[in-house]
Amino acid sequence: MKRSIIALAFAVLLFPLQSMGQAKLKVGLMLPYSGTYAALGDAIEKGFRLYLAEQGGRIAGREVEFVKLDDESDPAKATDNANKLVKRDNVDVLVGTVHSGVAMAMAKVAKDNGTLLIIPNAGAVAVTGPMCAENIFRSSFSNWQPGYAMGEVAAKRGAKKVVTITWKYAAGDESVGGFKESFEKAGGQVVKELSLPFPNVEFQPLLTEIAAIKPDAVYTFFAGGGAVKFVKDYAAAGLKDKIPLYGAGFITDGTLEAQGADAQGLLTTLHYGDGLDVPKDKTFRAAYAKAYGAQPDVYAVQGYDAAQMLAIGLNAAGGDVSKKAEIAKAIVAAKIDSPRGTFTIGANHNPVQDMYLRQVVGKDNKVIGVATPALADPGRGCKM
Amino acid sequence: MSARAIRIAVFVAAALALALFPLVGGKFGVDFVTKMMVFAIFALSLELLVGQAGLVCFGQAAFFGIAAYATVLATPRTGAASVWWLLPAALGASGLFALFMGALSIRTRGVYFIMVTLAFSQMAYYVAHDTPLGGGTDGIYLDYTPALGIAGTPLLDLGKPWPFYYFVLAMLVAVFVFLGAILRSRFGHALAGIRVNEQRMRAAGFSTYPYKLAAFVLSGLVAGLAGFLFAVKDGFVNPELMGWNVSGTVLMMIILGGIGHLRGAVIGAFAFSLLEEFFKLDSVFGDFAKHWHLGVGLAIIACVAAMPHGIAGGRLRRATASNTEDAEVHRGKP
Amino acid sequence: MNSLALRGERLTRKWGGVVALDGVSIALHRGEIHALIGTNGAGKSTLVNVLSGEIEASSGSVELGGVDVTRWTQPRRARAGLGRSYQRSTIFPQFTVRENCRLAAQARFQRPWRWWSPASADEPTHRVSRDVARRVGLGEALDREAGSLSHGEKRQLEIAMCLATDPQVLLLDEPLAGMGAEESERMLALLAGLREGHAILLVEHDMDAVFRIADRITVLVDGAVIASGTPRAVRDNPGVQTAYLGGAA
Amino acid sequence: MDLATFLVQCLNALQYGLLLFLVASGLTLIFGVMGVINLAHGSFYMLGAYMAYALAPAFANLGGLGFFATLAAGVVLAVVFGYLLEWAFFSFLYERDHLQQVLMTYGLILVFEELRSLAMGDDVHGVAAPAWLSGSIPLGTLMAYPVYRLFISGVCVLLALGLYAVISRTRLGMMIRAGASNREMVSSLGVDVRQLFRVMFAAGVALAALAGMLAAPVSSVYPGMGNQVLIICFVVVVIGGIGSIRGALAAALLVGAVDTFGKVFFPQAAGVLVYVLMALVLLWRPGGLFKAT
Repeated sequence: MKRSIIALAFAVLLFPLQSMGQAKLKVGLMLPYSGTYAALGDAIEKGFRLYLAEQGGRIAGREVEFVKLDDESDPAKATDNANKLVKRDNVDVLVGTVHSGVAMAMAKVAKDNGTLLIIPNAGAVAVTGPMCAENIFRSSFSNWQPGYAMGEVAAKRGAKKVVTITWKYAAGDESVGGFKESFEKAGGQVVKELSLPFPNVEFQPLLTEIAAIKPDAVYTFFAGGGAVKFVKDYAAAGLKDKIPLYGAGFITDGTLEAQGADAQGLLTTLHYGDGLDVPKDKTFRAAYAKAYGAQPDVYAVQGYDAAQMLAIGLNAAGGDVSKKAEIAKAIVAAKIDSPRGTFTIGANHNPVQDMYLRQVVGKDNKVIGVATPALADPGRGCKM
Repeated sequence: MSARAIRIAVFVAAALALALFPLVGGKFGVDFVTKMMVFAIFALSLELLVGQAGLVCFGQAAFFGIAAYATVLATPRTGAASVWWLLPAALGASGLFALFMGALSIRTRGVYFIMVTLAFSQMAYYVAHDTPLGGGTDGIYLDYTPALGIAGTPLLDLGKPWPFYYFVLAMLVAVFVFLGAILRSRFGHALAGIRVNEQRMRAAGFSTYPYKLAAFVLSGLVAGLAGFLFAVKDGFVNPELMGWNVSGTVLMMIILGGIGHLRGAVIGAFAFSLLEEFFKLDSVFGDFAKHWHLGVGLAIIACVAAMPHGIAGGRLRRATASNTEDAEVHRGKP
Repeated sequence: MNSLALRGERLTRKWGGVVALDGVSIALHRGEIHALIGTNGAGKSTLVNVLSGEIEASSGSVELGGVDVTRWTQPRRARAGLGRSYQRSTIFPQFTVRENCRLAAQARFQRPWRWWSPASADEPTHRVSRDVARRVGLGEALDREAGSLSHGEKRQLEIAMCLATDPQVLLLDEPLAGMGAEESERMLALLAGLREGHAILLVEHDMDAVFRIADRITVLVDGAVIASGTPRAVRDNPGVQTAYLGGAA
Repeated sequence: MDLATFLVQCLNALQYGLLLFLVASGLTLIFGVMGVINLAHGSFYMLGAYMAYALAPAFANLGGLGFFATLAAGVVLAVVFGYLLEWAFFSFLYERDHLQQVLMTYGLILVFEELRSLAMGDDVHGVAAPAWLSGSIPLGTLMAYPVYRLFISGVCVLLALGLYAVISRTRLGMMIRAGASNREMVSSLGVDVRQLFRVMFAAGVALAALAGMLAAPVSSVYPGMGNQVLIICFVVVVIGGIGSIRGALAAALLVGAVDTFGKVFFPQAAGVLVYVLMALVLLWRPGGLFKAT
């Protein structure tokens, strides 16, 4: 027993050390490869690798080596996992992840160790707010952004009284917060904020409540399985054609196949969509389809842009990850040529980007306009 | 050498090995062993309940998480808190919850007890999960590492890996010795009696409920210590710390190490962490490493199936025999 | 001096629709062995369980040393001097004989909060365990593991553990069950020696033994007392003869 | 809240409670009769939902009957699966202590989740309700109640009545009742206990899977869906009393009501209310509302 434990200890602690010693650029991909978000992690990695392939497998002249780690979307293990990449595998860059709680833990580790971190999805406001740091970047969005954009849209479309509904969790609260901020600034009123525990999906009582309140519109933030069910329940409760449903883009992203007819015509806001008139998007989609035999989604774009941001920063620093100030300066100064359209990185290291208004048509989230151009997250509490 | 002398020698050798490890362990190694030691303390708390008192608690994560949250929430926004009052505060929180949870769940037995403890820990989970107090689902940061000092003079900087490592090691040794003393004391013997045959203990005149409740609260306190250390180590807490897979994991640890003695909990905590890492090694399992849960699951099933008399031997079975006492009264002689 | 130690009054216990005990009254006196006999299923064990507080009576009352203890829990009754043994051996097999006795004795001097002092260093409980082990004839076996004892020795240990709690009343559930002739003799001698200073309720199947040792006998049939009195009176009771002893007596 | 809204909320509570009952009844039977704590029960619910998703295309050409064909095929598969599972993994667990049962079934959860991931992927899938059930009944100007939810409630009520009839009227039911209060007694009745257990277990799996299949169109199918149901079903079983079908029904309806109205009136505390209810019941009656004695 004891001997086998010691053998295991050697295997676990020493195995990964074998591949050390070259000047390769080590990129630690800490993404969900199992569980609910596995598909998202997969898309992010594919996007990242696509950009790398376009660059001939090198960033700033250095060959790239990946160290992959499944974060299981489990925040309880997140600090350990991030530490493993930083301290055991000595990665030069951390890339990850999808789950906000895990990303929060990663940000803490990155901040403590000074490791460069690029977040390719998780929208936790705190990461580019109070937790912001010179070496922490995001290639996706903050939860606040799509909500804020939709608040303006809802007000413009004449809604006065709105009910919001979301899971009682940080991402939902932040999204609703963004919506409320712009909507009430434009003179509207959020008459009731409904919520239910994450990831509970028994929406029926809340839908009954909505029907009783009779608001002008409903704003919602759900994702994944909850998004599918909410849209279906909303239609089944007979509300779809009577009270417009507005949502942050995730309610119809990657879920349209499951939602079917019930999602048709829904309006959502996000920084990406289908039918964008952006040349870069067309080449990106073609390349992605050729490489992987599937259409890319917003997560693939975020992975792709994470790689781009890394390249911009490292090129400016001559491939030296320790020159954090130069990396940050270059990334903040850059105009990033993304499939979502050109965007920049704000002072708090969150993208400043156009938020698109999209409508569900068939199996597409068709872009029908820009809801808010060049929207920047306020980065409240960020001191850099 | 007597068996007792050998046990003490092994204990001292293990503690020494752990004390010397940072010299060779490297940054990650120190981190990893720190984590395993925290979990060893956590596993010891459950061993006290499951192995010594015969109470199969499936909600141990609640104490761990509550203390971790209390550590973060009690730290002032403006600066570091002193360990001298932060640790008691964290332990107080987990101990109080253990008192509440134990008072209710010890009224039940067997399968019921397992389910009730699980449900109560889920309740704690949902409180952290659904209220903005602790940052909701995203969790919350510990902004300042607690300060350990005497009369204003700092003793150890717990924010640095090495000092923290030794702090955790000292705690582990202290808990081990403390629990060892408890088990040898009259209280420990009474617990053992209750585990083996509660009915007989009642017939002898032991009110078993307060004994079990005391064990439950004590276990909650020790788990709380582990939670406090975890919060300080990571500087970040999240509701998932109270999730039921954390309870399941720690249960797995003590079983892997062997139930019925304290060293089993420590060995199990180390072995389980290593095993988990092993199943995740890309270099061994390649692409299949991402389905490492399957490996763990099959290992567990094989483990149960391969040991017909139970990993715990007959001890726990007898512990639950008293649960069917009522039924036997029916059956025996109506 | 009033020698009444334990009294059960009109005790009834129902399981759903089944009446296990039907208004049973019984009185145990110090210095007497009171045997309880009856066929299987007559309610003997239920009566012992109700008296000791292990199960609640549906109705009726229990008095211990003149105090109404009907609402008391079993541990409380035990601490007040009501000891019992079980039909099946309920010793702690991994413990030594000494530990078994010590654990029972500990019920008297609990003080569980003294966590720093090892149980093995506790003098009062040690003294008690040595005494009771010697008294039941296990003085030589103090450090043997209880699981390794012979059947008869286990039953003796069972009695020793009862004694360790310093009871005034002993409820003994079939202490002779499964014993060989020689072992039975030893146990009967032991029980006879315990008569002094204790009130003993002896549930037993072995009729020869019962009629030899008992001062008083109560006969249960279908949960009710059909006869109670001296061995002679019970033996001569026609109801008992037909219901229980058959033509044998 | 006006009366109409209140009534609709009651309907919501009823429907949710009935669905919970379906899952919890299997769980309580397996607990009560076989004395096995089965953490993997939620996995059977998930299995059912995924079967509804995977089998539907096979019966699509049957039109309106296709839905029932899917249900029937799913139940048959679930019974076979449960029977084999009992034989392979559970038959030797009865003699083991609870700790080992917890372990084994915890291991099974991990295995089931990974197998699901390997076989079906990690995507969220929707399952269409049959066309003739997919409408809504308009109530007042804005409200409408989905027909499919009424259908679920109807099926659950029928099943509950069926279960009640089986348990109170048949020989099998008598054995189940006897087993729940006293396991050893059943074997003394001259029953082949192994066979009884195997049938019971298969029935429990089928009930959970059926619940999963029925729920699939309203809940969609997604990874980890089983574990969520499992814990709430534990609460139901604890409140109702282990082994009691009546208790499971009462407790499920109670939990459904507390959850539904909790969400509306105390959204901040909705997640905790059910557990508070459990704590209160435990205080009052440690053995649950309908302790099987």
